[in-house]
Amino acid sequence: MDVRPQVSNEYSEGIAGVVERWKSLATGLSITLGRAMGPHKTLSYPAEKLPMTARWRGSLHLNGILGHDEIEVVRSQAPEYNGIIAGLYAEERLAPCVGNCPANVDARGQNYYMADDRPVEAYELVRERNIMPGVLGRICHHPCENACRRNYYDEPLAIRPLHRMAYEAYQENKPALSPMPVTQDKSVAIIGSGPSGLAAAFDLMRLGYKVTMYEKEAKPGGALYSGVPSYRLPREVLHGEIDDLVALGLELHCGVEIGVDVPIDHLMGEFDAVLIAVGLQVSRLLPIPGTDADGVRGALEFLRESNWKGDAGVKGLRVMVIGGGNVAVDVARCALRVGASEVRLACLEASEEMPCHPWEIEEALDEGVIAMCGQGPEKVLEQDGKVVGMQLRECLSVFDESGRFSPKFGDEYTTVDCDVVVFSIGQAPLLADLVGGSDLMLTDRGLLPVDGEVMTTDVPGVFASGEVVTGPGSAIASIASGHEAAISIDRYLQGHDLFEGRVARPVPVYDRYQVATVEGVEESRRRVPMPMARPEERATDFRQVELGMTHLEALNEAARCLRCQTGVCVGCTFCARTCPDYAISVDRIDDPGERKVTHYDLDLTKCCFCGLCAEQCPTDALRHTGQYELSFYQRDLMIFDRDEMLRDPAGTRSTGRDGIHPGDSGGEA
Amino acid sequence: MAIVDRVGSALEHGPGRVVLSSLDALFDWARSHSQWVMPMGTACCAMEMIASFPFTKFDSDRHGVIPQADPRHADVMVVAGTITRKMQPAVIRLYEQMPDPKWVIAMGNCTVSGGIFYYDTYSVVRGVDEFLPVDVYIAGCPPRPEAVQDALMQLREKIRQESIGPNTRHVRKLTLPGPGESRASVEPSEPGEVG
Amino acid sequence: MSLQIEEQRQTEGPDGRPRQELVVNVGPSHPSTHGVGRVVVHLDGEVITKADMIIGYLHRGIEKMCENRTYLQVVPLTDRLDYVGSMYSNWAYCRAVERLAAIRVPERAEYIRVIVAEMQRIASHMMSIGSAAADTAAATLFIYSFDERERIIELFEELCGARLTYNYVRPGGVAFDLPEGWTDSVLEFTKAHRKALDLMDRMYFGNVIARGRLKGVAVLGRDDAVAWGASGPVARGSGVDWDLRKHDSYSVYPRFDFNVPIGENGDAYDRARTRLLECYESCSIIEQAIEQMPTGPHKVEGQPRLIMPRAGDAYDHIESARGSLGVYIVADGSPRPYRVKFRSPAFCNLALVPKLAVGHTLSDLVVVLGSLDPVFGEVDR
Amino acid sequence: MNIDELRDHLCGQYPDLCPLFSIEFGDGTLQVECRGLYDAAADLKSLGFDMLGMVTAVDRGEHFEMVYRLTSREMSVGMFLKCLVPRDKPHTRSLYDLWPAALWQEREVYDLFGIEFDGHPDLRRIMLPEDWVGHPLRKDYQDERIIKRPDYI
Amino acid sequence: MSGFVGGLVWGLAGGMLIALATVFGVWWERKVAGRIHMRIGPQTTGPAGLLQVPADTLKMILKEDITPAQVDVRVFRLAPHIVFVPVAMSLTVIPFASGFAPLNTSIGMLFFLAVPSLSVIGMLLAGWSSRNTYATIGGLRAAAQMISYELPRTLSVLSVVVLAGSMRPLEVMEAWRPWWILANAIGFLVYFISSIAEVNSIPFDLPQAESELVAGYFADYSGIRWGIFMMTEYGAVVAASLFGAAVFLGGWRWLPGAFGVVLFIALTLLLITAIIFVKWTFPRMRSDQLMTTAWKILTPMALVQLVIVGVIVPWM
Repeated sequence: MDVRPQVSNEYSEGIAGVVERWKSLATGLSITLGRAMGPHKTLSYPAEKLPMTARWRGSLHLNGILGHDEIEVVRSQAPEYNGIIAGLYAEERLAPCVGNCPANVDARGQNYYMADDRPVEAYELVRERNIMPGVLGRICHHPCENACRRNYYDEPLAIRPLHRMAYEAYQENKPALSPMPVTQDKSVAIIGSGPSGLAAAFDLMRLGYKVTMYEKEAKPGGALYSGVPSYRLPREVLHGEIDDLVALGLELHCGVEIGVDVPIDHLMGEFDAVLIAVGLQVSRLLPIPGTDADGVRGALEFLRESNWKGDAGVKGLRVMVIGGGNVAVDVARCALRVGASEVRLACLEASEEMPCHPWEIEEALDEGVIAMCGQGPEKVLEQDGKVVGMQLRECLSVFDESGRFSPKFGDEYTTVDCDVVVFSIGQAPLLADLVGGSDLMLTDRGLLPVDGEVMTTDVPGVFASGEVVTGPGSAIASIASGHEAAISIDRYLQGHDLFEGRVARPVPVYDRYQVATVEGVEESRRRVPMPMARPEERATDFRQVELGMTHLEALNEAARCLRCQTGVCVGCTFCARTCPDYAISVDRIDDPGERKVTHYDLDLTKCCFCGLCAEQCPTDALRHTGQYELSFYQRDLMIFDRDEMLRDPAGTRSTGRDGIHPGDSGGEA
Repeated sequence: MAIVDRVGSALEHGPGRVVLSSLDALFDWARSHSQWVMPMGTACCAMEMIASFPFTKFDSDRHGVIPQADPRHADVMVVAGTITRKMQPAVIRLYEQMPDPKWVIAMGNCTVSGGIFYYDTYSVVRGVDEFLPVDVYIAGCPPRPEAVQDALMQLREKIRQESIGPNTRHVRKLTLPGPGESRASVEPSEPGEVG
Repeated sequence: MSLQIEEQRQTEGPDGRPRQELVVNVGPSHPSTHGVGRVVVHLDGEVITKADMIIGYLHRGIEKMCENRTYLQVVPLTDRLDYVGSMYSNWAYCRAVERLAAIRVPERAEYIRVIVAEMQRIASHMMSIGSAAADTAAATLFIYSFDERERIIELFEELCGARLTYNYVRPGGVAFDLPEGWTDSVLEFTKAHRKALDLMDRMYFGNVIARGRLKGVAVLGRDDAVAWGASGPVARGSGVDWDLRKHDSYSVYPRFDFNVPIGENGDAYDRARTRLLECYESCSIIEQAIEQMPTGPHKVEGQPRLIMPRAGDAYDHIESARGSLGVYIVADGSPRPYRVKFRSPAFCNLALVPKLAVGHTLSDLVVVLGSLDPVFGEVDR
Repeated sequence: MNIDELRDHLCGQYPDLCPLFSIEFGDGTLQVECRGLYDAAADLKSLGFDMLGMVTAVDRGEHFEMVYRLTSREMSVGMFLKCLVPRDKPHTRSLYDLWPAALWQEREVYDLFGIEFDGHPDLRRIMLPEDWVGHPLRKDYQDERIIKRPDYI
Repeated sequence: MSGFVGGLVWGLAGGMLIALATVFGVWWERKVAGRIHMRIGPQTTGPAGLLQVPADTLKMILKEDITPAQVDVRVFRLAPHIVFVPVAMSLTVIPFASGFAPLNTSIGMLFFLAVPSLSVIGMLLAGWSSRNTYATIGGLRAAAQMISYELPRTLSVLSVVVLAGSMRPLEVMEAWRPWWILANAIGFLVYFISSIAEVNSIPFDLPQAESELVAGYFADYSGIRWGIFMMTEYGAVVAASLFGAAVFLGGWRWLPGAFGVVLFIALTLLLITAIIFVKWTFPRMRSDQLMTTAWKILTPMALVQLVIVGVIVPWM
């Protein structure tokens, strides 16, 4: 029933008007009498106090402060790790960088140790999750930095270079490595020494299993050794870290090809569990005319030859690379280094939509690679069996509106003459001889049927992980699937059920911020730039491209970390910058080993309780309390210093320092 | 007031002290339980001050606090809201019109220190204590009505310590704890020492 | 004008004979000047012959302050402008910034803004009807209307954590999403509020003494209202059919159907009654908005920390409880506005006092002030 | 009179206005010299702009820019009227007799910017006390009482 | 008791009764007003706030008693007493119990109505002497209002006198009959409204208009001097209610002996509460409204009442 206004604006005339007038006096009295009879709605203040709503913006307090509280670091055995990460995410204490990394590397913990000049502990902490900090510090595509909250303020943390700095500092004062104790009677065989195999091996060794690894190549490392060129990943770093793993108790047999030298059934019988981590061996070619001509190469073979022998037989020739992914860019840059006279790269996507990482294609273009974007391969021109050119067709769009890969081609053709064509449009595993004779079955397309979540194949006791399961992806993604496989193997060997009580890795969603512009930002907040070798000089040989930071630069960079969601204030001063009344003044000591926020003064007389600071505080340290009784006798007590800010947030009174008892109301009720 | 002062100073010395303390107790009880407030509301704090005086939800009439628009009839002046340079003479004049004993409560950050209008303004007085003796400061922008009632009760504590004897104050020995130590411990005080 | 003014003045009356006028100073701190206005009134007996309105006692120079704050830091300042209705003060400023920086606000945020602004309009009208009634000594009506306002303040406290200065509407959306079950308590409120409005209507506006006090006082003609730039209930009380929500529609208002109450003879009674009838309309707008509110983000994704709009200027206005509240911002590309001007409806409405007060008695002066419903934070800026 | 007729009329009268003059979205601007302000305002009033919303000034460094916001009720559209006023001895014609709404707004502009309005009934300070020296909203206003907020964002 | 000593004793008793009435009246009004506003009213000082008003009075005694500089000192100091004494005197003629009225004069009814109008002079003097524009306006309004409301009040009481045939309150009470309530209904209504005007309660409180003249004629008084004005106001309320309950509602005539007096007190309390309800419900009248109600509404009603009493009743 919708109450409409019934009172008319004018009284009626004559006697009726007089009656209405006296009636209006009577209605007035009856309303007040009615209200007087009703219950009172008063809050008898000192005795009963209103509970504050969850969002009430009372006086501010700090949950913790650097130098007074410790930063929590996420360390645990593999099986419990996902549970801890999911718990942190549920309580909103998971930093965006840790959450966004496929392997949930505790980058926040690493920055904390690096800032305190404890690189060895930083290295060991990171190694627990990404096995080879030195390697990953050079080749990882750092999803952590994309999620870093500092993007919103100025520039993200240089987390990947800090992995590398931790590795270099670790090498200088490396502790003696002794094999981990074997506490379980069960043993595990791992086929393939790629990143996922090594990750599973490391986890299982920490759980006390006896791990034996077989690698068919002469040197371990899998795709890292064969696929990644040495100007991005020097060989001694890769093999150094794998040697550390061997020193930790990994039994490694190189040059043994399972399925050929040793049948897989033999392994299945001898070991309690077998993990197939062989990765992708063969590059796919396109079914277009002319691919059988001489001079058409696959990407992986080309990379293997250029990486191992330093010469892929293209000296002085013109090379055309087909494909837009990271592997294609590596092929192009290797081609330059092994003496190709001219290297072109053709990909379907437009220049800004290329699947490879933006900084990769930039470095390649600097070094002289010519990119031809939006061009699809049509056919290989050949003359008596030898490649002489390549016909490309203009590609309008790559994905249809629902996001599926269905390229639409225009009708404009361009022909490019070249001597060698390298196809880098996809890779496939080579499993035929590996599983020959065993009861492992392959699908019609030559793939292993694997349950993506628990990494089991159809044969009990045989697991698979890495790119053979997930398809072409990043090194850190393979490592993540290696961890999952280790968890499954551990559950299988302990006899637990694979699914029951298993926590999947949470895929966190964070507020998406626009990357801040950096002009006008003072120097101390900027990111330490990673020095690069000059393009023309680095294009000629396989020496390391990124030259690495100095030790002091690493410490400064680590000090920039905001320690998101730890509830410990690191003195990042963004609350002071956001405050409209300039009521907060913060300063901190940054020298390593003595990292402290020395002063944190909130001038309560200037604070306008608008909540802007607490909203954007990256570490959730600055929070509003439910305290609203803010009466003081002296004005200088109203400036809360560091200790006053760390007061207990409960109760309704902010401070009892001038004789007023917190919690009680002064006068008797 | 004059008669009371003469009685107070007469009783101060010698045996009269016991009478003085009991008289003080009575007078302080009367003054602290009947605080008639002169609402000096200018800006947003005035809205919360209205809410905290005799209104339905936060009823300060329960503590004997009535708003009196006329300065002559009020004891406590609650200054609420930004005091600008143009308003300052009016506030001073109203304060002088109030009969003794009078107290001042500075409600809200604008009156305590200019609050959000501390920087970049040319016409705001940064804190009422530049020209008024303030007894209780309330932080908040605006403070909750309960905070105003709490301040009035803190003022009660302060009034309890006053005496009609010119140089006697029943200052309770307040040991102010350092940060982190236990909160203030209050022992009963004897009259006589000057606060 | 300094505080000291002479008490009596010699002037000639209309027939030329010397006449002694009493000069009364309804000073900056007075229970019924709705804040810190001051009226120097020349009385012939009890009839006002000349009224000079002096304002500026709460002039804090907010427009000068805005020039040294970033666009986000100005939002808490707009709370302190019209402190009886800070929600729509935020909204007016945010609309101007969004027009300047070409920010597109998501649907849900627009609906939340409408709900919150309409609730704030009800709270502001309750304050203005109540304090105008308190000027004519009906303190009980002030307490009942303030109790209604308290219900809204509790809802806002649950929504954004503050009782009066919300800092809730931000450029690009709103600060937080609605808490659980908040909309149900709002619907309960609107039902109970209609009953309370009817009760107040019968108690005060029906009362013969109140009608005697309000009717025929401070009559403002239609074209005078337009010429003097009056807006909101003050203009609509005199029959000017101009409501920005309806006639210069913005945000999602075109999707709601509500009518705009118009007064007939433009006196204090019609203005106050228009405010009360507007509360009915606001209740129905809130109910329609809650019904049609979509789900989705409550603020625009990817908002930069420092908004840096292109150089240029933008003006946008909304229908606040006092009239058309406009904000004019000039930007120079830096994170701080170059100039911000708040077009305050209360300031323009208050300019009518010298014109309306002449010919009435002193006790009518407070009714005139009450019916124009000034809030001096917004008048003096 | 609807919006298009208004546009043609204005384009006809002020030739330099035409290329990008849009009125629909309420940001149409008519820039005139100081001398022609009063006539332009009178002309606009006759065209249907019966409400003067806002009168303000912007300190553009070497001169002040007077900004008037006019609203037409029957066309329900708003428009800017701007003119530049020199910085030394700034004065312009008051629009009080076209729209009485300008009375207090021009007093405020005089008070905070120091722009004189000829023909204004009682031009005195409205916001600041009588004895105030200087006009605060000017960019070059010096006042030792102002404490600047540190440049810290 | 000889005349002078008796007058002194009963005057003091009247003063003490007003003091007691104020203590109880203020507490009762703040409690009832609280209930009207859905709040509690005085609660923390003493049990249910009973000690609240003694605390207020004691505090007011201790307040500094300011005599402003520009004030005509002697008149300023005298005014509160001129206002207080008439009201105290008017209490002495009220018939409290059967056969007992402190001052049993033959013209008691006229005495009760005439003497309080003297306090108008006090208000005028207070307003004029404090040389403050608000106070002066307050004083002038008080004068205009009191005079114009004397007439309907007297006429309404006259109708009772006509019925009772005597001006001596005790005799009027003796002659009181239950059906008089019906006969004098209009008269009681006029008496009630005009006594609210005499007392300067809300619908008619132009002299001390809280929201216009801030505090009307006692704007410049502070401390106990202002307290006397407050006591006078509450004393007048009690006096009007006592007289109304006695003369119009029969007071102690309903029940014999002590119970009658208790019922009489209850009726007075009921009238006081009614005045409080009227005070907190209605807005304030403008001076021209005030005059029209007095001359155009109340006086004709009183005359109609006189006609009823004078003509119809004897005819019936």
